[in-house]
Amino acid sequence: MAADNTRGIREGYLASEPGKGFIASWLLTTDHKRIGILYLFSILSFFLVGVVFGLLMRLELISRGPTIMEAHTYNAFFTLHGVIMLFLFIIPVVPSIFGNFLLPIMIGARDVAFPRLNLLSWYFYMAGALLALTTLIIGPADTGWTFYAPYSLRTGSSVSLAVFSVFVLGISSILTGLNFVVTVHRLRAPGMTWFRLPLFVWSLYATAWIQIIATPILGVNLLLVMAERFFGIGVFDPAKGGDPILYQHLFWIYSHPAVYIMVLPAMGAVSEIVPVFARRVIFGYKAIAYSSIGIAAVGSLVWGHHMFVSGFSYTAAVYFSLFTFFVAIPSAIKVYNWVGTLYKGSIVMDTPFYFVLAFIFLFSIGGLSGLILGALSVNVHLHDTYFVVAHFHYIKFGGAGFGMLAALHYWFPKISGRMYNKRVANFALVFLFIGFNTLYFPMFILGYEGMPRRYFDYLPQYVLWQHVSIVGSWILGASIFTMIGNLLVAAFRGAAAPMNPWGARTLEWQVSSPPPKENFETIPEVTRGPYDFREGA
Amino acid sequence: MSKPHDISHRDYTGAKLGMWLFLFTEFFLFFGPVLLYAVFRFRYPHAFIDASLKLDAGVGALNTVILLTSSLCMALAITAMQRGRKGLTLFLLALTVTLGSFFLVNKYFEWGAKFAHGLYPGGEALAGNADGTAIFYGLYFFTTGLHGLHVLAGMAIIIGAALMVHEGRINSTDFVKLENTGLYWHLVDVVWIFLFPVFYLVR
Amino acid sequence: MDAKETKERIVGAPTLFAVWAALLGLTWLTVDLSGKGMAIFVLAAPFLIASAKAFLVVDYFMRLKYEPSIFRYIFLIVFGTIAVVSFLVYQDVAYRQ
Amino acid sequence: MIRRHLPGLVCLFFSIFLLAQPLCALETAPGVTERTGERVPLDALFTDETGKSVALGALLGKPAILSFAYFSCEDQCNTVLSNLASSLGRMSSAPGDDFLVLTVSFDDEDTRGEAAYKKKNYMSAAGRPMDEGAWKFLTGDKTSIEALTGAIGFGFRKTEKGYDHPAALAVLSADGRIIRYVYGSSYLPADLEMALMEAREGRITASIKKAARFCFSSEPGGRAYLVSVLRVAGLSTLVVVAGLFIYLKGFGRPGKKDKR
Repeated sequence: MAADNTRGIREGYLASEPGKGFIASWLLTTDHKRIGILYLFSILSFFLVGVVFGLLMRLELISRGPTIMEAHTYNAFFTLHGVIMLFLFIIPVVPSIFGNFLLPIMIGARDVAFPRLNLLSWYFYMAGALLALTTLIIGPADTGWTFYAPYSLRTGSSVSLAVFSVFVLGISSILTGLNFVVTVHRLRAPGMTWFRLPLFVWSLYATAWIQIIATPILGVNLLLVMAERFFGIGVFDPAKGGDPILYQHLFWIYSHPAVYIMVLPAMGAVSEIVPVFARRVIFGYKAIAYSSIGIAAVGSLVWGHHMFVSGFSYTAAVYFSLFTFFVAIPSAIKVYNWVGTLYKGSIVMDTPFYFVLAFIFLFSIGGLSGLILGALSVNVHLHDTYFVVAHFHYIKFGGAGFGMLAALHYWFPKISGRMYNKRVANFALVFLFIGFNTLYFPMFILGYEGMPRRYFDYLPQYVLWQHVSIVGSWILGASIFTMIGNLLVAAFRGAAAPMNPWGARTLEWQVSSPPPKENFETIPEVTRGPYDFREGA
Repeated sequence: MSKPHDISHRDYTGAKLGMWLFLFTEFFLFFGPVLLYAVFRFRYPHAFIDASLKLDAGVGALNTVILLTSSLCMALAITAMQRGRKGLTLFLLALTVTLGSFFLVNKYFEWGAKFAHGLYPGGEALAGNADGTAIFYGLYFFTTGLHGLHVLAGMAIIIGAALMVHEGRINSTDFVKLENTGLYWHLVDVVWIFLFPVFYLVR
Repeated sequence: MDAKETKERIVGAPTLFAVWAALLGLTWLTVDLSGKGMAIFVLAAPFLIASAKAFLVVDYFMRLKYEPSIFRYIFLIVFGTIAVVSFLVYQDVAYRQ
Repeated sequence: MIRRHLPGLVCLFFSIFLLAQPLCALETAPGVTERTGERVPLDALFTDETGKSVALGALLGKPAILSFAYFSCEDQCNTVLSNLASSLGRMSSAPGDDFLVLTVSFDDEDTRGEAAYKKKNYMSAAGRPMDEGAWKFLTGDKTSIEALTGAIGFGFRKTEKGYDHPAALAVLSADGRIIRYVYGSSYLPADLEMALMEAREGRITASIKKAARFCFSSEPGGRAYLVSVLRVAGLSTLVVVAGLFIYLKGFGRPGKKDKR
């Protein structure tokens, strides 16, 4: 292949597009790589805003009683922390940044199927994000991120605007998913058969399907809430014979699969990194590929287990328990296949791989605590305690968040054309890991002792673990800022990265770093699988 | 720079696949209220039947015929475009839009009659009602309103497509935009095909 | 590959008119039948007729009949999902009473 | 033309959402309309389980947890009361000494006899010694019930089979102001403890809004079946996980096959 690392960074896609100014060449671009960068910067900015909200919420608990904010401010903060972290960060992060940047290159295409639609979905994302932040200024919603009826119908705060912003974000998500499905179906390079697709592409493909199928249901549900607030159509209002539990159905039909929208792409990135650093073909390629589809399919049918406590029929609960049991199988398959790959691989230790190890460790704790929650919460009151908070932070931050950070450190040299300082990155990871566990592990203990979640105050007996957790939040915050600072410095001043620093075999590493404008001089002919590490392959 | 796998504007199948996927998200959008309708009809059978009897099935049937005919015009317009008959295409598109506006005018009078009787969410005839009648009308207005917005959007898109036909940007060799416009309009029709029995006929 | 696909099949006007006539006939039938017959029939008949009409529109007006088979599979996925989701919600609603 | 005005139109469209406020604020709906900071009617008369008629103001004097129920309720009210009882049993501050618990029936046909029966049951369910005065079960006539439920913002509605009503507690200060609400049908002792602490300090705070929890009179009782299904599913998952682990460890040896 003609591309090599002597092609400077200035000649790649990062150079200004001819005939456009600097700003226009970014804001009006249809290049999937540039759109990926737009997402990278916007999503990481919102992530930092969410982190700051989280740190402030922790800081409030440094002493008992109102310290830096009142109860209703705290309520508004956790709603915003939830909305930002879920809808602005963890749902779009991997598909929108890495999916946009890498999916076309990985399948050997010059761009996604609908480049202009792709730019439009970034604009929808930004519009939704700014609307969500506007609610902060005009009086934040205090319903929590679930907007449960009937509170969300009656409360005077800016629920309509918050709901509308989530609706707009949903449109963005649908358009991205639609684009990816068509791209994978239509634009694979010659020889790129379905079973030669990198596993990351498989996971994005499965995710895209969930986005297409589940998001419209959330959309119409939010439209119904707005219609309810403006016109009082009555479907969720018990005063008019409506049923608020139906809101929960429609909400969780989307929001449970959304958990898989968050986790699947991160798992895909991990499936990409593991074989590269184990230097062997991934164990059970087809099993992982099918398990992505399996998670997407079965995961769409288990929404009911969020509603066991809200007074719904137990006949339905039996079905949902059954499906919940089934969905554990494909997830377990993935973990065992990663471990199977590492087993007897010749492992190369390097920064992205450390992130993957942290991911597997934290995600396992998250999963196990979920089982504990299911099996024990009947006897011990764990519902609505800090235990739940710890559990979903281990799943979402420890799982999806660390998966995303692994992806960021793995593909950074390809995206920017420069290499970051690995020592600083490793150092930040170690402290992130320590800070994470110091922050969230005490929450398991607090939850077990009965500390209710979502409250700005606590009883004297919880002081110790609250303080440990707050110290953890400072370590976590400092290491996140160090990590992102390290990458920012590298993006502008780092040493030029070689074409293929990790020795990977997928297509994106066969083009220069950063990739040229249309990805490939000639569309490659694919003749082997994505994880073929045999010599001379 | 035209290579086999270039991002081709001629990937008709890709463009239509994208459009179909979009249409499916629209199906899901309407699936929500129809699901709620099914649930509440199960819960309040008598109120729903009584409320449904107050709707004029004749007007609903007339609107069905109007939309079906406009769909026919749209399909004929694509056939005409494929055969290169630009004038006929424009005429058929104009007819489609006109029929669409007839549908809306009809709907306007139908809604107006309900408003006159206080049968709307928050209206005096439904105030304090909790036996399911208010829900029926709530769903009726929500769903037909959402559908009406789609009719409006569809008409705007058809007018846009007609302008492109006029300018020659849609022509007998490159007409996938017209096909996708047609797909959207037919979706509006298919949704109505289901809404009509749901609200007017299941008694 | 592209050259072949752009040669789209033209659906002739007589076919479209025939489909239209069938649709009008079915509309007449469904209005005429409404409210008649047994309870189960009152529920089932309009939906069966509506499905038949929808398939006519989808197959001929929207030309699904002439598209690659992938389109049909996607169609099945969507309606399968709708069926399963309805079933599960029904499991809650029906047994709550 | 349109393109030039598009930003303006978009802003106009969004401004609708800023201006619009919910139109429906129905007071009689089953649900809680929060009236935090307001005072309950201290002169409202109720009958306690011994048959004595007392004004609400005379009963208070300490912070209080107020719960509503109707005594012929077969399912959810019992869940609410037995969960409340079990939380009372696990709290570190003592009911009676540090605070009071008031359960008011919102069905004006309930009698003091039923109240006494309920009281006996739930006092023993708490599993800790409490004085007679610690937990009062009150009945009253329509006017006092409506005065109290109206002041709390507790909306309920009579149906053919009973009542539809929300599941929530209100925590009152010693002088009868509403401190905050605790939603749901099960309560964390720490949550009640904190609300009472705020009541002692007279600090009015915001309630935690949780999933809507309603008691519809038509609900079937008993969820024991569901609980066992959940447990079986959880245990089988654990067994399968353990089994897979053992399988991989013992027989997997995946490296040998694929690596040539």
